[in-house]
Amino acid sequence: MSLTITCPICGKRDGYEFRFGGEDKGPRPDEDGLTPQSWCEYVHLNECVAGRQKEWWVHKDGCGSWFTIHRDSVMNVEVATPEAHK
Amino acid sequence: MFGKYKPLLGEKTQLKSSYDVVIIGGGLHSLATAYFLAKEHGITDVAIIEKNYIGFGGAGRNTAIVRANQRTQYNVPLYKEALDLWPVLTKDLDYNLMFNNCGNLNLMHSEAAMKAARMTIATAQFHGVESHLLDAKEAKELVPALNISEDITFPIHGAMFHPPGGIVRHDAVVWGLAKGASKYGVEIHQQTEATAVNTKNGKIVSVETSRGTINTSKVLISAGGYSASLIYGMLGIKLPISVLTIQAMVTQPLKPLLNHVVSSGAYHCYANQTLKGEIATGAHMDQWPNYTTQTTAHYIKHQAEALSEFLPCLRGLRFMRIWSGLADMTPDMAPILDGNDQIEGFFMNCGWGYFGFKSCTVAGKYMAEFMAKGEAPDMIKPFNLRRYEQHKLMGETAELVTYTPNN
Amino acid sequence: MVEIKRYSPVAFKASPKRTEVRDNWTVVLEYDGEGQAAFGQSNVNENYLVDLSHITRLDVQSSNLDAITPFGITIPQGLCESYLQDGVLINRMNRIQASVFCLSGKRPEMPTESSYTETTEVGMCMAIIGKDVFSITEKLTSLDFMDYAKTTPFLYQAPMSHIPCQIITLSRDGAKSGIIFTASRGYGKDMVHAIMDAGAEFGLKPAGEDKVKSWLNTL
Amino acid sequence: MINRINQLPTLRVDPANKVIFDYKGKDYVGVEGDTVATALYHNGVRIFGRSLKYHRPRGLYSLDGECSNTCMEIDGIPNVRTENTLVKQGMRVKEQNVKGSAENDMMGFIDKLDWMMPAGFYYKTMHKPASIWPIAMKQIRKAAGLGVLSPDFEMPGKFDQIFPSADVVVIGGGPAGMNAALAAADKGLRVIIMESRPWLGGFFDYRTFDYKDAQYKNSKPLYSRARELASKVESHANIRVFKHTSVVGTYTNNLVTGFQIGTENDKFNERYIEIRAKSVVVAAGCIERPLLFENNERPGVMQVACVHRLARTYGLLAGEKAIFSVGHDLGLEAAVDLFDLGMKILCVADVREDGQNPYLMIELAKRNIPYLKGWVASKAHGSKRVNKVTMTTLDGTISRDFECDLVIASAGLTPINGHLTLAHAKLRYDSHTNFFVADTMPEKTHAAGRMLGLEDSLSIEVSGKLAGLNAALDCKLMPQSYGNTEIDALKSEIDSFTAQSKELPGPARGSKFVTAPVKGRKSFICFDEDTTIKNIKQAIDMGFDVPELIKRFTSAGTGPGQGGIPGHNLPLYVAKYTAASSKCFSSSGSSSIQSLGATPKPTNVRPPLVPTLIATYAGSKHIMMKRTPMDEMQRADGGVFRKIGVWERARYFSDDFSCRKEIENVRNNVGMLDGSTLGKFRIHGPDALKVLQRVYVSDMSKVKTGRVKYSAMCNDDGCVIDDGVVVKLAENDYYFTTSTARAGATIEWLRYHTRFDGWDFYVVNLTDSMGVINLSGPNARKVLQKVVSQDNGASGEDASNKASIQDVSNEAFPFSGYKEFMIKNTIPVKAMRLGFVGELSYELHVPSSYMVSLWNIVKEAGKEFNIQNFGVEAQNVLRMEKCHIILGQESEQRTNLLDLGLGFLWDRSKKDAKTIGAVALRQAENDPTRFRLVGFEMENNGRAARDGALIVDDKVRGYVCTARDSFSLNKAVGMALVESHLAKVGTRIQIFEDECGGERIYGTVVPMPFYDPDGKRMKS
Repeated sequence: MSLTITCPICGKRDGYEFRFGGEDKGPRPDEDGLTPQSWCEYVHLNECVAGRQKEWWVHKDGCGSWFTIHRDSVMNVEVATPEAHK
Repeated sequence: MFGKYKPLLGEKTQLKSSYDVVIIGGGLHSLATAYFLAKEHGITDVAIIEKNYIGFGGAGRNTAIVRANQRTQYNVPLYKEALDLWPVLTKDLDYNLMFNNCGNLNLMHSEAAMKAARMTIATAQFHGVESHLLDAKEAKELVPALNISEDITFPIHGAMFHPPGGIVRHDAVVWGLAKGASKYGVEIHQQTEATAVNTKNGKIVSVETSRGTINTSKVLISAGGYSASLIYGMLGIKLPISVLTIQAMVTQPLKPLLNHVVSSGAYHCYANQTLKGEIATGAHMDQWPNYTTQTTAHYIKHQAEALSEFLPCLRGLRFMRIWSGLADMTPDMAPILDGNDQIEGFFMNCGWGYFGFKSCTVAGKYMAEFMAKGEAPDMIKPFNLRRYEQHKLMGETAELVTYTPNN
Repeated sequence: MVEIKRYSPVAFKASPKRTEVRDNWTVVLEYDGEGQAAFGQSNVNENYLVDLSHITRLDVQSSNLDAITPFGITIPQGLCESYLQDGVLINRMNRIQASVFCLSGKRPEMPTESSYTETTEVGMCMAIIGKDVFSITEKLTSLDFMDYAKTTPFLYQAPMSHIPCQIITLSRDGAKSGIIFTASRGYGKDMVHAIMDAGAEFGLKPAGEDKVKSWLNTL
Repeated sequence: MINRINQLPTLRVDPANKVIFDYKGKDYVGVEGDTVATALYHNGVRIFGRSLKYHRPRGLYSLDGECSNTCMEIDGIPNVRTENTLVKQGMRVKEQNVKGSAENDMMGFIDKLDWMMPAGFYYKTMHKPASIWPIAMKQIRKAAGLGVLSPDFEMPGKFDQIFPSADVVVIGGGPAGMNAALAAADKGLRVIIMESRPWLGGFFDYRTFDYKDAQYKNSKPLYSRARELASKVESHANIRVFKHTSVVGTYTNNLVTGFQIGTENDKFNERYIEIRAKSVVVAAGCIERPLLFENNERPGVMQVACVHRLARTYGLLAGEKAIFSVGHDLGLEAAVDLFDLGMKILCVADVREDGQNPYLMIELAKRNIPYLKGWVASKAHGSKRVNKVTMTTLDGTISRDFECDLVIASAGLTPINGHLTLAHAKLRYDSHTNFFVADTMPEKTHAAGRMLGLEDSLSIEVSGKLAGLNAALDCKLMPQSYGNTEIDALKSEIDSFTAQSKELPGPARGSKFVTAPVKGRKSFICFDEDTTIKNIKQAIDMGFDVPELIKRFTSAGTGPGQGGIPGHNLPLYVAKYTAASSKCFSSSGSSSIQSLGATPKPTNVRPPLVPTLIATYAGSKHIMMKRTPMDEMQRADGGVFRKIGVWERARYFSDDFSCRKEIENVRNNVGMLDGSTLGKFRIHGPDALKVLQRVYVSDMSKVKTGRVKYSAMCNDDGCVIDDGVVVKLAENDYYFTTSTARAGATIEWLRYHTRFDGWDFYVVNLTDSMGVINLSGPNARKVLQKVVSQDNGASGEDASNKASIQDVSNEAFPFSGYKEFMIKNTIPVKAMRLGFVGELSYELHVPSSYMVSLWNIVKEAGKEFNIQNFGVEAQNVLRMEKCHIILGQESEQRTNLLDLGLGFLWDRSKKDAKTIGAVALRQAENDPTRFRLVGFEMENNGRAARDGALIVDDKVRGYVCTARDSFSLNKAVGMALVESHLAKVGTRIQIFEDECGGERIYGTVVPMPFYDPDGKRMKS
């Protein structure tokens, strides 16, 4: 495998220029109403999808942008579309 | 001397429509749990459901290194017991697990690391586990191939020497446990995929497989790297797990050169010599979730660069084969052993990261007790899932969590 | 009394032949043995490494970059595009950020708007010029400098010898080929070592600032 | 010594140029172009080594290094494939794994003990009683392994690396590969072609068979066609040729890795090559599938191309009297050609029923070479080398012995599929060719040539051309590349070649022969691991029915040559044997017999495809460390440096690692520390303050101009990840520092935690741009006063905001104050009054290029006070006495802000900021089970406990973070993280150190800080 990631600024680059930033869990929740469970869900829990998922990456050795891509975690390749959850 | 060649796992059987216990995953933890369920608790109506073949996953892809020099008091006794079990199991299973008690040398590359090692060593000694701190010269005397000069990326300051550790032949453990479990009547169904776990009123009722439905009231998912995905997919329970691909490789075989397991956290590298003479070395993880067991060009080069620095004689050797497996990492580098909580009759044993091999027997032993008695034994109580929402990470790693799976 | 001098993070083993003190920097214009001082026909087979760490660099950030014209020059619109005019090289880093290199070597009249931050000291800055530039860089990075989808000058923000850099390809035209790059200042010594090692088989040698000036004139 | 045929046009050696090398201490003579193996063969060496397990004699077999048979030690390097290594003047060559010599190995008797060692025997033996195992293990270790390496071995030679760019990479420089390269290059694309041999030409290179191309009126021999193609390729401007380059890995997204062996003219011995292509053509060709029969690896048994190439490429006739037992036309062709070169050929046995090239049959007949259809070699005789072979009909009913010195054996052909499968191609068994062929190809990857089963020369060339055009199309379809007209033209060209290729012969029918009719006790399916087909049967009988499992259980294919020898035969044999038996335990249920039994399943191939030196993979890696502007000056002052994170830092300034002098100097006088590694940032823009509110626990709206604010950043667990100071430069414009370790990830952290907010802010990392001098000690003010007094007053326009200052008194520049000024009208300084070490202390931030000058100015000003350097360790002790924490030292993963006693930094009122960590802190703040950071001193004037010692009772209750014998306080003090019930001042704590033998030492919890609790020294 050899992951490449398409940075919205720099284009397609070697995956090792990037750092993974987690499954996409949406915006940061408001503090009020967060229970230990819902806090834990946002901070620590993952769906661990074996298949395609939307996730965050930062181009750490490049332009520094944060962005999302869809990636197939079974093949470890970036994919264009989010569908086909296994 | 050897007699006729009998099938190791007994004759094939048909899948029944119900079992007392169904275990999803045919790896080491499942086999060990089934073995102890049968042997210690008399629960023999057990089906192991394996999509591929036994030992296909982490069981056959791991470092084969065993040790009990973990960081916290919750972990050390567990791993100590695991170490003590290898000779016992070799005897009980009548299968040579080939425990090579060569000792582990964990290199330290800074004053800060020496301090961390001191704490780990004190913890080990406090729990009656042998471990010692060596300076660089002593480490070199033990492992003459070490480069203790200053002109490398991470100069060696010293090492943690852990004599009780070593290497166990991982395939032998798979086959030995399978043989042992089958002897008691445990059924191992390979090439059989579990597709769903059904619950009713918060209780387990059945498991769907590619070969039909099985009624049961107790299900254990201990499917290594695949556990988190299965548990979420089948039961909707999310876990604080990131599944990463971890790689290892061997060189061509060589006459004895390394007599210990040598490892270095800073270089993300361990090396030891197998009984066959290969230098087995790993283990790097790409820091993003993966279910691929392919390898990367990046890593084999990285490994060569690292070994060139701290074991420079190995530059004259050739890499022969690189492979990979999955490690289900938790934020605190400690596993999740839980059950009868979210769903009655549902148990899970996962999150071992890259410690799944060295822990398999003891985890199986205590999970069997948990499932037989319905309540977690004290030894594994701290490893419950709720610790994360209670802000009680276990501290098995000192490193701070920033983004998953950066832990 | 301590003499006030500014030091580059980069030092060559070669000895300077001509120098000039500029804004407390001792700028080497030419090194011993670098051959014909001006870049041109006579040294088409040579490859040079030039320290430009003293040239003024600026970071400019704004949600409306179009409205900003460093030294009167428009910032290129396209991401990772560069533009060279009157010795000023402007590189579009992302939607809100650009870097500005004053290649003339003279300290310019500094803009006072808050969107600018001087970054001269943040990085080492060097030029590699000559016909084998890309044979040297291919030993240090996998970047495709000859990518035909790009037109010079263009910006790469990427690692070279494992260190994140800004690399601007100014020319890939045979002997006139050349790049200018910046990397964190602290890596100066090791970076030069890595580049000189990679360039050894191509006779890469240190050169003074004049070499870059004459090279820029050929572009 | 055998004579060389010197006049062949196909030769790749120069017989006129002798090469003298050392073999086992004696001089041997080869010629230029020889491999070590051919040179040794030329000199009469037939037994090259002994096998791993049974110590069977082994010799030349394939000439391509697919097994360990001919691995030797060369110039101290073990396991060198002599078949792939060119002989060089002065080389030192030795045998491996022998006791005595390869010719007379004292361990040879083990071969007779094979009955004791069935498949997997070691799992069932040597553990009863348990005490035997350690002894047995030692013997196993000694016996195992090929080659020897000394722990102090130093690898000679220069290793390099390149990451070239290309549009198309072609793997394989044979006829298909060369055609592919030319086709793509002619379309203007940048092509790299990689060939494992030192020349292009592939399997055309040594063949004199006629090349039949309609475009050429006169047919020409294949070797000259190969050379014609090679010269076109090598002179093409768009093609870069890497010869003597093995491809070792192929990965998704068209990443190809390999290594090249340097020639005399190259600056490297070997170099690592990694290429990210846009499209890949794999034209790797075939190797021969070994023929399985008794003693099938006895020296004197060789594959067809081995003997043929020995003759044609190296001018060496491998034997005098040869028997052929083959399964493909290349075997027949070799027989004809070798006959013409003077080899006596007793007979040619062919396992195929039909499908032979009639032309070759005529040529065989013309030469009166006996042809035995449906016969096969069943046993080679001769204890060390072949002297006789038994030939048998395929049903085993009729046998006949032939005396001979050479058995040329080859069951069929095996496509080299590794390049495809590594890149995720799925293989399926194709019964026509008896090959595993790619069912689904990796993206933008094209296969060509023999590996598709093609045997016809023209078909092979056209398939190459087609693959090259398809690769070109891949490139041109990429965004921004080419216009539609060009793409359409290319597509129609591809169509026409596709049509043309349909007219040509397709894949040839492959021989399905698996094994001679023997029991297989000495029929070796894997040479490296001495695995016989009997072993395979044993494994299957035990229930291991999947080739991959059998591989594990029997070790077949896990040796130095990996799957090269058994890769094809193992699945075929397993399929054949399992189909015949029904003992597969895993195939429960009715559907899986077919999938596990009759259809061969390939085993996994793993990188590297060719064993590759660790030195080669490492290439020319450089250590990249950061140095501060004061690096050299501190070294000159005797600094002892350590690599800490990405930086080289001065940790000590003497070899007294207790740093007593450094510490006392700071406490009593004045010292200077290089703090340049601190992270430094500017954040500005309309939403800058909002960002600070998000990441810092304090209320950052309260930062006052001219003051520094100390605060901390937490992660979502509430654990402290960073601390530093913030300075307000203007409205929504701040300068802030971070810890050294966090500098690299800070901007990323800020952007991550605001990624959904759409805020407008700008951050600049200024870490390297500012050097930092920490000037500390009671005399620090005097030194600073002298430094600033040297100024000649403010000058002109800068005066407004960067004037020089004259007054650094406590009133003018108080604790927590911030000032900007110029030194000597030239050096701009950002100055802060801080007190990390607990003394009067200034942090001077100045542009890095001026740092050396300022360092000298400060030193000169401090001369009269005898100012001294101090290093990171002295700072560590000084700040510990003051109970200032260092993250990672007084904290770990479990430690949150409150545990550290830093709760005062946290502003709970800014919920709207959604401050990172606030929720976790709130939820955990009343948890009594958490650790607390406490100060302690040792009882009875005892020495300090070692860092990392445990706090215990009957359980572990915490640990010592940092403890030292304090020179300032004259007692041993430290900080520890302990369970909260031990945190009360006055609590006695038991300390358990490593190697204490159960002997505990004791301390008492005391108030913090230990030193200057009121902060008078720091603040006045």
